[in-house]
Amino acid sequence: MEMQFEAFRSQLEESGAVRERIRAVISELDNVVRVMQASLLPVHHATTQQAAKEVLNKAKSYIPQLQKLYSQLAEIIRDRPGQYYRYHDHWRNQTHTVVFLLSFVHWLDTQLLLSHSEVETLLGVKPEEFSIDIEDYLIGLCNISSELPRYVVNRVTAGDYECPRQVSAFLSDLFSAFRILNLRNDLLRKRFDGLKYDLKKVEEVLYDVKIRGLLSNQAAPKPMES
Amino acid sequence: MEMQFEAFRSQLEESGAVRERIRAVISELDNVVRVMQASLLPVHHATTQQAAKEVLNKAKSYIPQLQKLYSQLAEIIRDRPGQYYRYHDHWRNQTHTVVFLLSFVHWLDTQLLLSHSEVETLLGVKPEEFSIDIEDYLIGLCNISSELPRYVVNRVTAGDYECPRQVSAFLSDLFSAFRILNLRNDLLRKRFDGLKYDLKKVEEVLYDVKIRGLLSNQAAPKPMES
Amino acid sequence: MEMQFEAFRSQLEESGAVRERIRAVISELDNVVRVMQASLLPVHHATTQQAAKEVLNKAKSYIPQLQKLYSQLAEIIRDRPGQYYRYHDHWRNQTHTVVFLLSFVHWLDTQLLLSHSEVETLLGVKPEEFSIDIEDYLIGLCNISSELPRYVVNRVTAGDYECPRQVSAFLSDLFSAFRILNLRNDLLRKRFDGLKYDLKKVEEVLYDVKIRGLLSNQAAPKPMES
Amino acid sequence: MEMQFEAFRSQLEESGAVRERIRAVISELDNVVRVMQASLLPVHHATTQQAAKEVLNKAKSYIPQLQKLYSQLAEIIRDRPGQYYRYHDHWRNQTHTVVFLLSFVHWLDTQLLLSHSEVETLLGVKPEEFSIDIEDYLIGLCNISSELPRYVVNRVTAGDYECPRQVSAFLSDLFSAFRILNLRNDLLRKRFDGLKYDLKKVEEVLYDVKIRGLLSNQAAPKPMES
Amino acid sequence: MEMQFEAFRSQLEESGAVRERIRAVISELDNVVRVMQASLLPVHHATTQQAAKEVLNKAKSYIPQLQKLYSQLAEIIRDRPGQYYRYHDHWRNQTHTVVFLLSFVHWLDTQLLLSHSEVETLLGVKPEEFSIDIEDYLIGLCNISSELPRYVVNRVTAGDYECPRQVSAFLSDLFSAFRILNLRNDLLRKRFDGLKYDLKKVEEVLYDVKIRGLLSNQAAPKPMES
Amino acid sequence: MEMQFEAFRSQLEESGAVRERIRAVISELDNVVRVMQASLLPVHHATTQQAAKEVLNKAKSYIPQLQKLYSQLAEIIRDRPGQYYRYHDHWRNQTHTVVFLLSFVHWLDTQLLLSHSEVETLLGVKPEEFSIDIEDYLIGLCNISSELPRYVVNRVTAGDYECPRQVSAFLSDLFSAFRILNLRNDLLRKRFDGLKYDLKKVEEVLYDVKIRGLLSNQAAPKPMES
Amino acid sequence: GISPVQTSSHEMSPLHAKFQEIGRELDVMNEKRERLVKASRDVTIHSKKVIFAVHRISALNKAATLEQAERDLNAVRNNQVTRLARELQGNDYWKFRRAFSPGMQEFVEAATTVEFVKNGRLLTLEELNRSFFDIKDAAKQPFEVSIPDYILGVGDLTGELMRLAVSGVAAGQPGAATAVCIMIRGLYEGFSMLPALHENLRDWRMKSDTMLQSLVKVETACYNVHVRGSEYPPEMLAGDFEYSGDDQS
Amino acid sequence: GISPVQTSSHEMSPLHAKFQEIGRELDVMNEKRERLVKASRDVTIHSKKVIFAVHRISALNKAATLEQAERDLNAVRNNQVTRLARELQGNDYWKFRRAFSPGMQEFVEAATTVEFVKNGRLLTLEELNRSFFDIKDAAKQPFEVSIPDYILGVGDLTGELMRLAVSGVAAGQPGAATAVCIMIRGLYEGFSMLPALHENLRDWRMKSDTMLQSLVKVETACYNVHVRGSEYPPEMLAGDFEYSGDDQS
Ligand SMILES: [Mn+2]
Ligand SMILES: [Mn+2]
Repeated sequence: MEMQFEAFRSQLEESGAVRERIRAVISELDNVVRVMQASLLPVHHATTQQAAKEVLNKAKSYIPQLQKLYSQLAEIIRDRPGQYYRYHDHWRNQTHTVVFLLSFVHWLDTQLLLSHSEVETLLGVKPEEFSIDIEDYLIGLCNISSELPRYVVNRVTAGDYECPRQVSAFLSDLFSAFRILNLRNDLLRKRFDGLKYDLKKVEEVLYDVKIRGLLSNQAAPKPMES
Repeated sequence: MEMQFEAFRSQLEESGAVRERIRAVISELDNVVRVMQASLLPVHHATTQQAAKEVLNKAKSYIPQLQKLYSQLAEIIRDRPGQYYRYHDHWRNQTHTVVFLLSFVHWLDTQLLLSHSEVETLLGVKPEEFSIDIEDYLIGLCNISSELPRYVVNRVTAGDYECPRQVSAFLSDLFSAFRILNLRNDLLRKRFDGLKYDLKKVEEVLYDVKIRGLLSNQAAPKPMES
Repeated sequence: MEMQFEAFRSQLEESGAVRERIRAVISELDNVVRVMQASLLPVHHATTQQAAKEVLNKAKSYIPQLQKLYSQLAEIIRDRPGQYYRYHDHWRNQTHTVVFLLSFVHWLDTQLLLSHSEVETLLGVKPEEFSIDIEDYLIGLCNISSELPRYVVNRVTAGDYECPRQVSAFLSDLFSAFRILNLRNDLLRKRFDGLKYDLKKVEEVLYDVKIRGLLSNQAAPKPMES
Repeated sequence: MEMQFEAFRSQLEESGAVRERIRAVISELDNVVRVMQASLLPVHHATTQQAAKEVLNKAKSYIPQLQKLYSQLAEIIRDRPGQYYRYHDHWRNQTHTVVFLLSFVHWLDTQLLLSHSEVETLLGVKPEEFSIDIEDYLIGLCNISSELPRYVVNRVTAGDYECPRQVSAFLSDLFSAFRILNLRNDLLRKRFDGLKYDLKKVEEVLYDVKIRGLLSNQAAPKPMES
Repeated sequence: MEMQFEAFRSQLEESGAVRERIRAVISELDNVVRVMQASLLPVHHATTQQAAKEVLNKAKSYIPQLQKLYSQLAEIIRDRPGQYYRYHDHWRNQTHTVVFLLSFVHWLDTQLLLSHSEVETLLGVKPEEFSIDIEDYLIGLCNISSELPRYVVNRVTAGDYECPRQVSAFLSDLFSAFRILNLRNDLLRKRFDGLKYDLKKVEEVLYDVKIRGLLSNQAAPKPMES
Repeated sequence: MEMQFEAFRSQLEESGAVRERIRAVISELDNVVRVMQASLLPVHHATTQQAAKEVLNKAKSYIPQLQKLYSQLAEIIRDRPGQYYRYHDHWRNQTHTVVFLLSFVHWLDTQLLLSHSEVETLLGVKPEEFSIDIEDYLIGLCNISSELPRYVVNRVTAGDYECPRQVSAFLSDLFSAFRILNLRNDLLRKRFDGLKYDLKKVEEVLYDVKIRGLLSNQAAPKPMES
Repeated sequence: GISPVQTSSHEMSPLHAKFQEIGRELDVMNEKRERLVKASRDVTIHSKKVIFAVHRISALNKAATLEQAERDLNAVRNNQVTRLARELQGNDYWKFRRAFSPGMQEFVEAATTVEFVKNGRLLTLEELNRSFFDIKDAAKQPFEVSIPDYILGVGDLTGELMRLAVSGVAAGQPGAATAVCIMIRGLYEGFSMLPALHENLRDWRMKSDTMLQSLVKVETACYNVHVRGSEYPPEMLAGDFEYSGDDQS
Repeated sequence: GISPVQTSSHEMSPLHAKFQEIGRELDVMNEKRERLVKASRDVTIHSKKVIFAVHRISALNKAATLEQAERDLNAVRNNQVTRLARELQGNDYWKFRRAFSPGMQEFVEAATTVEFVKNGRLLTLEELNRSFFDIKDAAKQPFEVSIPDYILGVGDLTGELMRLAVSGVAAGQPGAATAVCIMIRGLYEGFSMLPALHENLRDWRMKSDTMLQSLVKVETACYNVHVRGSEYPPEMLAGDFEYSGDDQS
């Protein structure tokens, strides 16, 4: 009995040590994510395209740090094939925010959705080694959705009346795309249910702008920096 | 965007289908475990060794069904290397009870602890394909511990005064063995805390028997069927 | 005693099997409902009556599938007279959405409320066999109410200034009808409380339109496709 | 053994007596805080600057009572150097509200944030004797944030269309300032999460006022009594 | 505002760092305590005085490690006068077990209660720097009480019929001593309520031994190793 | 409206003050009860009738203090006719222990049950002014029951072999008296369930004593001091 | 009922005689409690119906509906509340309060709702208790609603007021919200002054929170009406367009 | 009752007419639910009294007490249960089950307790339902106890059995525990075979746990009797000493 438990002890301690290492990485990741998010906040009140661009550049400057930390996670997992999901809970929450930040920045830049593989590329992880779980990616997208109503409200307050049309089109597309998925009754589904309210809110802003004749007639939405 | 989500849909549906298949297996496993457990209950009041043996044989007769169901689980996971822990939650609870049943039966037969690898052998799973998680194995052992006080009480009532000595020795060993482990603050630790009370309870029965001079002086515990 | 428990076991397992069969139907129903709802979404942004009609037709094309699934539910219950409410919880949520979809489509077509018996007719269920619970029907109606403000906002954005008057008349009528009911402090009352806010929102849109002189003077509301 | 326990008894009774004295102070503090808070409520619907001023003056008239009670707390702790945090839990909740009240009143007066040391000055406590814990101060600030959306809504209803701009600027600054902090996963972090929603709500009011052309063009926010 | 929050940040980070350092010490302390407790377990089944002595010596051999860790805690607190109770929660639980282990070992050695100041001496902490909170000491004593019934039962089973008398006298004294204290309605009181049941259990064992004439007539209890 | 709330405030504050006064009395009562209970403890180990008598006298010497405190409670309630049960929760627990102490002392003196009205007489309360709630009285009696097994065990250990017969007769009578009552599923029923176990324990001791021929043949139980 | 059975054939011991008596006392008490629970449930049901009837009021049926509501309230008073009161005397009121308090709270809610809709004011506890003039308890003493029950009932009143305000605005009576807003504000400010209700601590906290939520909802409704109305100066609205138009009848 | 009031002076719209009808339907339903809750509470109270009477049984009054208990049970059947049954028909049984299930469970507990004390066996569901022979529901169909209610009632029975065993042992009838022990074991082993009750998942889990606890308590009582009795060979006990002595009457 003792010998067997001796073996268990070393195995449990090994997995305890892995958790400890992951926790250390996540704690640093938490810091970077926090600071990156703080750096992106002023985009809500940027009054000129120049100012907005600077905010975006500042936010993007943290990407190398994210890459470094994700490569550390990947390295920890690399030696334990098949245990990605054993430790997955440790980095889930942070990954949601990372996906949110990267794809929000990307959307502000290009009005386009950052794809799953682009996220992995940006983070410098190789899918065969350490992939970003699809549900984490999708939850990250829901986070953009919940940021956009506030963004639209602030943009219109600042006098940018075209913004609601662009955002409404984007969210409407995203919403239809999500509708394709057959979601389980879990966190992702709950977050997706929120998406509907975000879209509704944005449509109301578009309505406010339209009914007051503030909307120009040019139909084609254009990216901000064009 | 649509193409990407089309791909997500098929991936989510695939993993949904995996869950559905696992759930079906688990639902059957649940039935087998329940009936097997019910079949083992009369061991508490079997009055003759013959009767006890029959109860054990009845319980053992369910093992092939367990094997079949675990091999189905193994098969589902085999095609998805590295995803054992993604779906682990689905079979955790049942596995605790399965480990309990197998090792309780084994202990009743031999007064010996069923080892982790023996559990895997009995269930017909190959560790490289579908291993039994060590913590699940350990929780299963805690379940024996919580069954033993009741067993000892009933055996003594039936006039078997040697039983408390055997059980006390076994539990005491098991308790010391667990003490070696550095347990996290989780379910296993909580279950282990119960072990101490079980041991105490069994020691009290041993005490009751000893103080009343009911205990023979031969120190060596012998398996029930000897 | 054992015989009795054996009998209970087989009866409870039978009722477990019934649940399993219902769950399978509901899982399919869930899919149909999801796809039907997705197909109806574009009605918010349909720019021509033709387009709207096509959307409605697409949505209606799922009704036969609903009928098939409800007839499966009815068949399961038919063999268990009086046990409708034993299993009711399984189809409650989906039925709310089904009632919502059917009556929203109906309203878009005719500007009229789909009655309880019309719902049953559309689903092809015979009330004496498998009726739609009256509270489920009412909750389904509240769901239309919560969809209409968004619809009105989008229609006005798209330039349809008559829509608010029609919707306001409809919701106002529905609201005063609901006021006839003595509701308990339950889900339905909570949903009914929401109806007030929906009506208020629609009236605000109507006001916006009126005050800007966008409303034609023809008082009679007309169905969309008239 | 007895002598030792005799000593313990007197120590435990001493600390029990300290708790009793603190509790008596806190019970009085509770009353003052409650009445002060109630006296400040009418600021939400004061129709004239004069009325608002009177409300503020009424609220400020309780400050001497606060000073008296805090000086009693300080006195109790003064004789027990190093035991501030032993009894800290007793006055935590009340201090949150006190900080809220003082800084809300200050903001209404000056549109400026009451600093940590100003709180201590207002309460008449000397930091080296009895300081206000920083986290308590910060939680108090979060309480202002949750009061402001209601305030803005009421001010706009009363026709004050400049208020949302001032409040939005203030909250936005406060939000960015909080973002600098690395908060633990505790009460303060939870309260801070609420701040975001308050800011969003205020921005929506600002938007409502802006889009309807109710906002004057003069950008500089001015304190209420100017 | 920013400057103030910059200051807060550094203060919060400093206190966060302190917590991190304490946590690291506690994690090691946890290990030592666990191993020390495991080493003491065999005292329940030691059959000779020699064996018991060896167990005690083994247990005592961990004391230097405890000293080292407590001196680390003391050092962390030394630079922050007055903040002992701010971080007290971090080491409370471990200290309860440490007090239990030290005083149980001491009682086994001498049948005497280890006093509060002896605990501090054994741990090498200076009361003016880092004292052991009295309530923590008392909770540790309650832990001995809850270990003693099991000890007595096992000793009697092993044929030591004098033990119950000694333990009963000790617990009875301890119980009366606790009765002197005026306990608040908290953890300590709850633990003390358990003491009564422990005493009762021990008295029952004494009764069992007495009524069966197993108790010698020599009244004076003697320490184990005499 | 304001006037009414002002009136409520003063009335509620008045009732808060009543609670404060009651709490102060109860806090003193708690002390007396604690000390009285401590003074009664040695009865378990009193070796001579003289010693036991002294213990009882010591315990009884606290009765005047109880009277004083209950008369204070009565006085507080006297001015609030009909509001006994508004404040009842404050003295419930203490009253249970008081009833226990008084009736245990009485039983030790006379081997008789102290009646409900005798409790009231001893406490000097007039039922029409301040009666002891009947359920509180009954719970107090259950408390004696749970003390008696310990008492019997200790008495027999001390060589008093008549005690079990007396206690068994008393408890048996009490038990059959309680069986007359129709109890709700509440605290009292739970306590009554415990009474059975106490009686069982006492009967076991009686059996132990009988079987060893330790019991004299004189059947009539006699009070201790006879 | 089932009478207690003796446990032995002996003549009854004094202890048993005493417990027989106690047993009868407990039985009487529990039966009383049960009757109070039932009476309270009845009060609740009928009071709720009155509240719903008030929600059905429109400009056209107001007088008739209110009259009917008052008749219905009177019926509750004369039947269920009177039945309840007759169970109580002396210490019973507070002893059994938990059994009948829910019903009394609901009655307070109903009575104050009717009064607000009728006269736009808060029915005071004193007035309410005056309306119980004819109701006596078992000792022929006047039966009264306690302050905690009144306060908790009034706490629920704010929820009903909020509903009235929202449906008023929805039905095109923007003024409805203003009156309710002033009332709820007054109630909330009154509540804020009160110390916590010891008798119902949990309810108290919950209701204080709900009250603030209701107030914020009504204030938001007022805000919406105001902001919407501010967009164009009132003179623009005069003439051919009238807010709260007639196109919904 | 309070009749719904129309909201406008117009002739009633078809929508309103339909909702009037729905409103009546909901009112009827809620009133029925309320009557069922009350009937269920009455069944509970009277069943509890029967259980308590059984606990008062002694050797001397056994026959009389059991007869009385059966009469009382019959009275519950003929009055409260019959009243309850008359409210139900068709889908109602499962629709309103939550309203009356507590009472039926308590009745099962009482009936099975009486049967065990009388005949030492488990009253089966079939027998129980046969005893409802005269009770018909509103559609003149036989009224029956459902399997879940029976099972949950029997779950509570184990608690009462445990009490009987412990007081039996306490009153010097060590055999009592053995009979109860065998019974509870049978029940527990029977329960172990059953799948979880979907209708009452939480109750089911709680009752399974309580059952095991009761079983362990009774087994421990048997163990104590046995260990105590084993200390001396039975021949030593014969003659002048008789366990379960007579000194407690
Ligand atoms: Mn209400
Ligand atoms: Mn029961």
